[in-house]
Amino acid sequence: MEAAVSSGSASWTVHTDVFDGPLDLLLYLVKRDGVDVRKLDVRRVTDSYLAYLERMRDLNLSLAGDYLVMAATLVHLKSMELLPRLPTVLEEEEDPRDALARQLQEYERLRQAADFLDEQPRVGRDVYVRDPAVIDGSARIESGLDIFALLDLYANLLSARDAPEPIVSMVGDSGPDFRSCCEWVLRRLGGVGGRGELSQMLQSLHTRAERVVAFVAGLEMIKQHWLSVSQTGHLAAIDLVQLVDEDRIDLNNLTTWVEDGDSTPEDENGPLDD
Amino acid sequence: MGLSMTEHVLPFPGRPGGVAPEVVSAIEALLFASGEPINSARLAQIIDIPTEQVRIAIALLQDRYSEGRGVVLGRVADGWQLRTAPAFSPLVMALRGAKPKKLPRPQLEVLSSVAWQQPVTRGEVDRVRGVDSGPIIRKLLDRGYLRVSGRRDEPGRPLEYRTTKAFLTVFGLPSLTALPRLDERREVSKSEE
Amino acid sequence: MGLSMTEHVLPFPGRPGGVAPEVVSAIEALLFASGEPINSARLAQIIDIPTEQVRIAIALLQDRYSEGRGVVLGRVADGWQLRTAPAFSPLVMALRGAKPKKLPRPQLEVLSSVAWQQPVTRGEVDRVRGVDSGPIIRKLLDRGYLRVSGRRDEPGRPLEYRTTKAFLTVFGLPSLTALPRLDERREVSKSEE
Repeated sequence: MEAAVSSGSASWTVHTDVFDGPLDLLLYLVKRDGVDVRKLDVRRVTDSYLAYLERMRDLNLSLAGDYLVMAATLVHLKSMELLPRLPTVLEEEEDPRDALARQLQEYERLRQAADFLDEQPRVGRDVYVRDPAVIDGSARIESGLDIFALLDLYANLLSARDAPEPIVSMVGDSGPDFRSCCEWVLRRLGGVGGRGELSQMLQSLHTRAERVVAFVAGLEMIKQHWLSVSQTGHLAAIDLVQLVDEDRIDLNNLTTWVEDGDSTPEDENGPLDD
Repeated sequence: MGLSMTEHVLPFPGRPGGVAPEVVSAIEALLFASGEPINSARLAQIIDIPTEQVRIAIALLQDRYSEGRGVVLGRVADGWQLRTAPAFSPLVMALRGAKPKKLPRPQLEVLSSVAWQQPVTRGEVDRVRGVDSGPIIRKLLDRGYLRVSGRRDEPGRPLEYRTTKAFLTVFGLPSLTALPRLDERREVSKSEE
Repeated sequence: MGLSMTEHVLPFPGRPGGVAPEVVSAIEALLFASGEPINSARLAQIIDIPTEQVRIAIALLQDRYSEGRGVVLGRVADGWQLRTAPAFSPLVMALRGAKPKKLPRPQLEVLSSVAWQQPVTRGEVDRVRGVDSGPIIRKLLDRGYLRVSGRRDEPGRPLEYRTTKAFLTVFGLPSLTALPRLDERREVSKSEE
């Protein structure tokens, strides 16, 4: 965002996204005013800083809290300069102005470091390597794995575990059967070309048993090439697409998993229909 | 393409049959970065030179990338492509084959529940995942990411599993204490563009 | 690598400092096919030759892929990598119809802060930058430029971060010791990758 403001004799162009935080702004003001970073002129820089914030406010630009904290610090330092030095201040204690000056110097060095990195010939910007896919993003899958991605996965497992179990459990109920789960998946996809995201589909089921059997049903139908499966990235959503018309799908042909060999017809639109 | 030019003609781009060395290098860079075959017309268009110049430069590059070299310039599908010489394909395959493969999601799931809960029994992993994890635990034992660490003192005395050093290596962790905690996940992923 | 060898020594592999031309070509093929940096030890292992031979061959290849060429052989991330010469990046981008990959300034700052001070905690990065760096650290972890390297032995045991091999590769740095010393900054900790 950029805004040009005219105020009195001075004309300003404010690049609000140029500043990466209060230290960045402060460094800019110190340099603009030609002040030595090591001998910070607190009064001058405080006035400049507050004036700048004022202008930002006039432009209705929202400021992150960090900027206001820095403003408070600066005002505090300025007030210390205006007051006579209190005798209770210990000699050994570092002058807070020096501490701020030191912080600014350190930040300036960080910017030097960032400049150095930015000047290096960078893959994808200045130089190209063969098969660039290996470098960015997927590099970790090849040469090492992302522990935070693994943690996300674990957290998802934990939250899925909270899925409510059915309140009513009938005696002799053998749980969801495979065939009706296949049919449920097909209904959700809704014909050739129909799409669905696997985990979303499974989450709409009420019990874990249903989710598991429906999941396996999906896998089996992928194996039969009735559905296609795609994933845009490592741990990304898994999309199912129905490839074959329902007329050409013969669920009786599925032998996997159907251990007892019979499906219960009255279940076809039964417990899985939400 | 019967040009039998040698590189000493390079400094005389004005001379018929000559071409500036930068043009040759530009084409080399483009063919290297592309991976796919590029035809002469396209090269001429990108570098903004006459197609005739591209033809001369290609002839020079063919001399450079020829018999006996590890990389050769070949005519493929109406274009030009840099490829590894066929003689070295067994070596290239050895290099590729050594790359660690991507772990399938079920294995990642089991690995995650062992990593954060260890020591853990198969029953506990099954409960978290909601499916039988036996075969996957076996795969992870084979891959060397899990190990049996003992038996749980409960009915049936089930085996307990822990992650191995190989697990730490592949995730780039110095030790198990470096595993991020669930609250740290929230800390770092507080999303804000 | 101060070898000033020319290719006419190639046919005499028996001679000290000599190397069979097939070895040079094999390394060329492997570097071309890999895309990623490969170190000398790995090359020696795949081709099954002494590392010394690899060093000689690399020196010859460096002569071949040098100044003025479209493709150069660079020392990157403790290994060797073929990459296009920077002069031709506008042409490569035109070919791919791609824009240069951006790395926003905040990400560069956080990356610098980690690169020069590693291992570093989030708190330390926050303090130097004066703003919350959590979301940016997460982005850099996602991009594969940073990794968790352990925990600091202090209250709360915060995670420590280091840069990765991908960081060195993308910035074309031979190693962390190639980072220049910034005036008055405390010494760059020696890395044991």
